[in-house]
Amino acid sequence: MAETLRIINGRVYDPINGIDGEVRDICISGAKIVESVPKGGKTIDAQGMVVMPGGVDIHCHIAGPKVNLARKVQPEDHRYDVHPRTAFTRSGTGGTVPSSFTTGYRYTTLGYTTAMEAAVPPIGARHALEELRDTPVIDKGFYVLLGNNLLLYQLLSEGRHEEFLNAVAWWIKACKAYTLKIVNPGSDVPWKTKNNANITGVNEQIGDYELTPRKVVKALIDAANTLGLPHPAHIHCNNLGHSGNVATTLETMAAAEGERAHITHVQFHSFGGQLGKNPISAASKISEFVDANPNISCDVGQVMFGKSTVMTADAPLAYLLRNYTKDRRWVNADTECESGCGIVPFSYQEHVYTHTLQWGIGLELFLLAKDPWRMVLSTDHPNGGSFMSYPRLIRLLMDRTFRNEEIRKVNRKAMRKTVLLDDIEREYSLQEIAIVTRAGPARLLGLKDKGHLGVGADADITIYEEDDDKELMFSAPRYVIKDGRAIIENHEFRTDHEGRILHVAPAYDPDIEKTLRPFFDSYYSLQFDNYAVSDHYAPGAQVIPTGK
Amino acid sequence: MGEENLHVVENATCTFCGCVCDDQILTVDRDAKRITKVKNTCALGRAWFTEHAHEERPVALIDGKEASLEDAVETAAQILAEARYPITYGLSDTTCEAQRHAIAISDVIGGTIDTTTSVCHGPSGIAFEGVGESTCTLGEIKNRADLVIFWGGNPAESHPRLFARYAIMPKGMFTPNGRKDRTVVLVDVRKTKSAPVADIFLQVKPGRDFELLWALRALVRGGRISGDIEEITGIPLETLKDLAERMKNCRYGVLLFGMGLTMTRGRHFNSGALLALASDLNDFTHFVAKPVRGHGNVTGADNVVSWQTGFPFGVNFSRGYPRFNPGEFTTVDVLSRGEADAAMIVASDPASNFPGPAIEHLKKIPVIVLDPKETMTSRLAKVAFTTATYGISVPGTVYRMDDVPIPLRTAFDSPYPSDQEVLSAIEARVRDLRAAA
Amino acid sequence: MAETMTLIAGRTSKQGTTLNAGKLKDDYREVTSSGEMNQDDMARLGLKDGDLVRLSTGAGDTVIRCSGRKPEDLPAGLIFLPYGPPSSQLMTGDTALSGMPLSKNIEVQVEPLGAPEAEG
Amino acid sequence: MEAETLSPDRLEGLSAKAAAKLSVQYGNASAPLGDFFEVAETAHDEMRLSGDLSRVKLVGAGMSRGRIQIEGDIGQHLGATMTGGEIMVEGNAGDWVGPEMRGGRIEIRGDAGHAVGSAYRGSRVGMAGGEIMVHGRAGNEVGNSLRNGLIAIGGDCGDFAGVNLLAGTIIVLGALGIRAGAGMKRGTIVAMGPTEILPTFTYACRYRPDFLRLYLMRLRALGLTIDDAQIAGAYNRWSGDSVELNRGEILVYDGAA
Repeated sequence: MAETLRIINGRVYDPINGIDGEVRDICISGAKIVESVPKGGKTIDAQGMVVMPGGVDIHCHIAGPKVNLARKVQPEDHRYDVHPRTAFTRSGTGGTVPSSFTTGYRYTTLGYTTAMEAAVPPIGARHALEELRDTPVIDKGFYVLLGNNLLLYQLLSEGRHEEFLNAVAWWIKACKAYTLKIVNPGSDVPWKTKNNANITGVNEQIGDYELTPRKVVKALIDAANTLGLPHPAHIHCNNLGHSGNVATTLETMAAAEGERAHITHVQFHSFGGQLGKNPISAASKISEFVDANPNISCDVGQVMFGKSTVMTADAPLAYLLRNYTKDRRWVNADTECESGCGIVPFSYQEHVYTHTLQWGIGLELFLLAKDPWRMVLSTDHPNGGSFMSYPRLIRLLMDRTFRNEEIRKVNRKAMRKTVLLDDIEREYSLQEIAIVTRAGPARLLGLKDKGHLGVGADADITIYEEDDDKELMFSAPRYVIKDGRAIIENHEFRTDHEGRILHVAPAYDPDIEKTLRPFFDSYYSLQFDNYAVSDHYAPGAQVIPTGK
Repeated sequence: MGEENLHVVENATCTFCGCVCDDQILTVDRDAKRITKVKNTCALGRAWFTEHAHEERPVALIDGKEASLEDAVETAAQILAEARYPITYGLSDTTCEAQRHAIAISDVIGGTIDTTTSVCHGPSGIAFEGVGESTCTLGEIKNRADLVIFWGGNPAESHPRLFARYAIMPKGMFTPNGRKDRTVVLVDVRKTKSAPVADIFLQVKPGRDFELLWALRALVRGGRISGDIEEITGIPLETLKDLAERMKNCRYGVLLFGMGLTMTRGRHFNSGALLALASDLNDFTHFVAKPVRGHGNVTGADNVVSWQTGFPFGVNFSRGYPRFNPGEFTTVDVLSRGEADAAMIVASDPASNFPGPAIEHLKKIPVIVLDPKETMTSRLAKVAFTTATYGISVPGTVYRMDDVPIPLRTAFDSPYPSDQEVLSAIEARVRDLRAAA
Repeated sequence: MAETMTLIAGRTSKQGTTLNAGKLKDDYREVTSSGEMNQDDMARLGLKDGDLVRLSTGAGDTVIRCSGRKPEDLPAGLIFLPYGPPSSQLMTGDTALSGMPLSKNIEVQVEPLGAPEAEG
Repeated sequence: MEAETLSPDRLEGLSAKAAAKLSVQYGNASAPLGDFFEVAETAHDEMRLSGDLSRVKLVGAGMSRGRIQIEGDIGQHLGATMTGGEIMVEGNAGDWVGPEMRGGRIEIRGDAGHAVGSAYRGSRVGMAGGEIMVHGRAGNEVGNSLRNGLIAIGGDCGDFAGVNLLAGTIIVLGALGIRAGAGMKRGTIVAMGPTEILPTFTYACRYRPDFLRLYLMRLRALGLTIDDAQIAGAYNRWSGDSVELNRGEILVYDGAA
C-alpha cells in the first residue's frame, strides 16, 4: 500500500488545469497525484499558504564538462559560500557554480523540482549524466549540442537528408539527451580554422560547406519535429551580445517557417543599435514577433546584478568577453568534430550601461509579453546570474513599487533606451508566476506529468507561506514535496532523494552506423563502440516518448 | 587446455597512463585468468595487461594477519569514524564509481580527501585557477594541430602512444599527411628518447623554464626582454624569436607539458606561465595547451572531486563543508607536518614515492590500504584490502587526460572485490557509526 | 670529495613496465636505483659504468648505481634517476603551498663510492 | 586546531568563564576553548596568548580592532582577512600571514612562512590595506597580488616576491629570491641584498628615491635594522613586468650615493 499524503486548506495555483487560487485539497498516493486518499493518512494543513506545482527550469547550466571547468577555475567563488552537510544531506559549496549536491539541494530550497542542463557536447554526455546522478532531489536532463557537428554538416551539405535525420536521432539516443541544442550555428568552423573568427549572420557561408546558419537551423528544427521530440530544437542564435543582433534573431525565428522552435535566453539576442556602437533595446520587436508567431517559444535569460559566470558553447563570445573583465582567467575548450566552449568569470554592475540595458531588456520582455506561456523565466544560470536570484526576479515582476525603486538605482542612460521609465503598470499575478516558472516550462518541454496538480501528475509540489515580500516568499517554501515525499518540512530538509534522469530515445535506421563508423574511425580520438552511453549511466531513468 | 577458452575483447581500454587508449584488442585465457596477447598497444600497455596475472593473496589483512572482508571493513570503519584528522589519498588508479564513495566517506567523517594530482599536475591545477586555460580534446590535435610543442616531458617513455595515436603521426581532417603536416618542437633540459621525433629541440638550462616561457610571453606580446636571455636560459634570442613567430603564425598550435614544469622550482608558476602563453597566442591564432596527465584516471579524480566539492584536490571536510588550500590540505603537507591521525590509501603507494618525513608519519598512524598488489604502503598498513584491478577485472568509467570519459571493459573476473565494493561497504558502516556517535 | 650536482627524477618505460610486475620485485628496485650521469663528470670523479655513488640532500641520502651519457644528451652537472624509493629519499616535505615536493632539479651532494661489493 | 575565536571582536566584554566556553575547531570536532587554554581575565579588547601555538590556525582572523600579543610561535592564517587592530608575534609565524587583509597591522619578531600578505588561490586581489612587518625571513610569494599597503621583511625572502603585484610596496632588507615581481602591473619592490632580475624587466636608472627615505626611516623607528647609507643611498631602478603593463618597479640598493 503506497504512502498517502493530503494537502488541505491551501490556495492552489494550477494554470494548466485552470485553477487560480481556489482553496482545495490535493491528494497524493505514492509518487502521483490522485483523486482521493483514504482518511487518516498523513496531512499537511496549508492554511494561509500557496500551493503550486514544483518549479521547472527549462534552461540552466548545472552539469557536464564546461560546468566542471567553471567550478574548478573559481575556488574563490566557493570559499565564502559553503553548504554544510546535515544528517540527511551531503555537503558542498555554492557561488555561481555550485557543486553538484548543492545544486540539487538549493533548487529544492527554492521549490524547484525539475531542471534541464542546456548544453552538453555529445562526447561529454557520459560526464553530464555522472554529474546529474550526483545532483539530488530534482528530476533532470540535458540538451545535446548538434549545431556545429561536422558530420551532420557534411551530410546536410551533400543533401543526404535521410542519413542526416537518422544521424540526429542516433546522436540524441546515444547520448540519452532530452532534445537537441543549437549554439551559434556555424561558428566553430571559423573559430577553429580562421584565427578565432566568428560567424556574423544567418546567411553567411560556413567555411567550405554549402551551408549557412539558416540552413543548419531549419534542418535541425525539422529533424526535431519529424522525430517528434517532446521539446523542439533549443536555439542559441548567432551574434549573441552584439549590437543590432535583433535582426539575426528575427531572421532565425523566421527560418523556422512556422515549425515549432525554442529561442533561448532571448534577452541576449534583443539588442538594437549598430554593430560596434552601444546597444539599445529591441525588446518590443522580439515581443511582437513572438506574440504573432505561436510556433515560437522563448525563455528570457534575465540578467541579475552581481557575480555571474559566463559559460557557453559559444566560444567566440567568451573570447570576446575576456577583454571586458579585469579577471585574468579565460577558459576555452575545443571538442573534436562537435563543439567547443568558453568560460569567463563575470559580474553585472548597476553603473555599467550595457549591463543595465540587459537587465532592462529582460524585464521588458517579461512585461510586454502577451502570452507568458511562451516567454518563460530563466537567467541562463549562471550566465545572467545564479538561479538563486529567481525570487528577487519574481519580486521585480510582481511588485511595481519595488521595481520602480530598483530602476531608479541603475544606469539612467541605459534605462532611457527602454520603456521601463514610463512606470509600466503590469504586475505579474501568482497565477502568471506559476505559468512562467512551472506550467509554461513543463508544457514547452512536453512533460505531461509535470507543471500541474491534476490527477496523474507527478507529486512534485511546493507550498509557500504568503508574504507581501515576494522575494522572501519565493526564497523559502515551507514545504517541498518530490515524488510524494516531503523533502522539506517547515523549511528544513527531512530526508534525501535522488530524482530521475529524463531523456528521449528516438528510433533510427541501424544502417546509419555504416555512415557514422568510418567518420569516427577517421576523425575521432576514441572508438565508435565506446562512444554511445550505456544504461549504466542513467539507472531508473524516465524515457519520455517521442513521435506524433 | 585453456585453448578452447581463448576469448577476445575488442575496444578494451588501457588505464596505465593518461592516454587511456580505448582501441586495445585483448586475447584472454579465462581459465588461467591471463591476458595472453594485446594488439594496438605500447610497451607500457603490454606490461600492464600481460603482467597482470593476479597474485595469490588473502582478500584482507589486519596487522599483517589474514582476515575476513567483513572484519577488515569493520576495523577500517572504526579507525575512520574515530579519527580526528583522517586523510584519504590516491584514487587515480581506480574508477570514478569508486572515487565517488571515497569522497562520500571523507564527507561523512569530516576528513580530508586528496588525489595523486597533488604530486602530479596539482601545480597546473593551481595555475589554472589563476589564468584559466585554452585547451582541447586529443582529437582536435589529431585533426588540426600543425605546430606541436612538448615542454618538460618525455612522452616517448611516459606516454608512448601520444605521438602515434594523437599528436604527431595521425592523419586528421586538416592534417591529411600526418607527420608531414606538423612541425614538432621539444623543450627539455636533456636529450630524452623523445628528442628524435622533434624538428626543433631546445635544450633549456635546468630550472630555467619559467624565464624561457616568460621571455616568450614578452616576445609574443611585443614587450621588451633583456639581452642576456641566452646566458639565463641557454637559448639564443634569435631561436626564441623564431619560435615566437612560428607560434604566432601557425594555424592551430598546441603546447603539451609535463612534470618538468610542475616538479621544479616555481611549480605552479611554471605551469601558469605556459598556460598564459597559450592564451596570449590566441590574439594571433588558435592556440591550446594541455598538461600530459600520468595515471589512468587521475583526470577522473579531478573531475569527481570537483563536481562533488567544488575543488579539484586537497579538500578538507573537518568543518562539515569542503575547503581547499594546497599546501595546507594536500597529502605531503598534512603528513610531513604530522597532522593526520589516520590515513586511507586507495590504489597508490606513497610509502615508495613520498618525501621521507611524510613516510615517517605514515608509519606512526593507522593506515588502510586498497590495492591489487602488495606495496610498500600495504606492508605498513593496519588494514590492507586486496582489490580487483580496474580495466582488467572491474568495469566502470575513467577520464582521459583531456577530460573525455571512457568506459572500461573487463578481460576476466577477479576473486577479489572492487575498490567500489569495499569503499561502499566502509561508507555504509561509517554512516552508522557517525549517526550513533 | 663530494660535488654538488642537479638531480632530475623522471619516468622511463623500463620503470613503467617493471612497475606492473610489482614494486617489490627486484627489477623495479634495480631500475629505480640506477642513474645516469654525464661521462665527463664520471671521469673526473673517477667513476666507471656500474660504480656506486651516494646522493645526499638536507632531507636524506641514498646510494645508486650510475652509468655515463654523452654530454650532448646529458649536460654536465646533471644526474637522471627514475622515480622510486631512492629518489624520494632526497625530497623534503615543504611544498611551498603547491602540495608538490620538489622532485626534479634538486641540488644533491654526490660522493663516489667506487665499484659495488660482489653481491653475495 | 582552528581558533578564529581568538580575536578581540569575539572576546571583548566576556568574562574568563564565558570566554572559556567559546568553541574552537580541533580536527573535525569543536571543543571549548577552555579545554586547551587557561583563560585569565581579558583586558579591554587586548589579548595575550602564550604557549606553543605553532599548530593553532586562524588566530585573529577577521579581527577589526584591538590587539593580540602572542608570546611564542603561531600557526597558519594569522590575521586572515583582518580589517583593523594589531597583532604582535614574539616568535615565528606559519604560512599565510595576513592573507587578503584589508587593514590593521601585523608584526612578526621571528620568521614567517610562505605567502605573507597574499591572495588565496583564485582571488584576484591579495592584501589591500594595512601593514605587515617581519623582522626575520619570509618564504615564497610575499605579497602575491598585493593591491595596497606595506609589507616589510627584515631578512631574506623566498621566490616570487610581489608576483602579480597590482599596487603597494614590498621592502626586503635582505636578498630577494628569484622571479620577484613576475607579472606585476604596478607597485614597488625594494631589495637591499643582491637579486636576480627577470629578463622581462628593463634597467631604467640609478637614483635616490625620496619616497623610500620616508618608508625606511619609519621602519627603522619601528625597530628594523636600516643604516643611514641605505636611507641616503642610491638604488638601481628596473621597470616591468613587460608581459603586463610594465608600470611596476624593482629598486635594488647600490651603495652610498
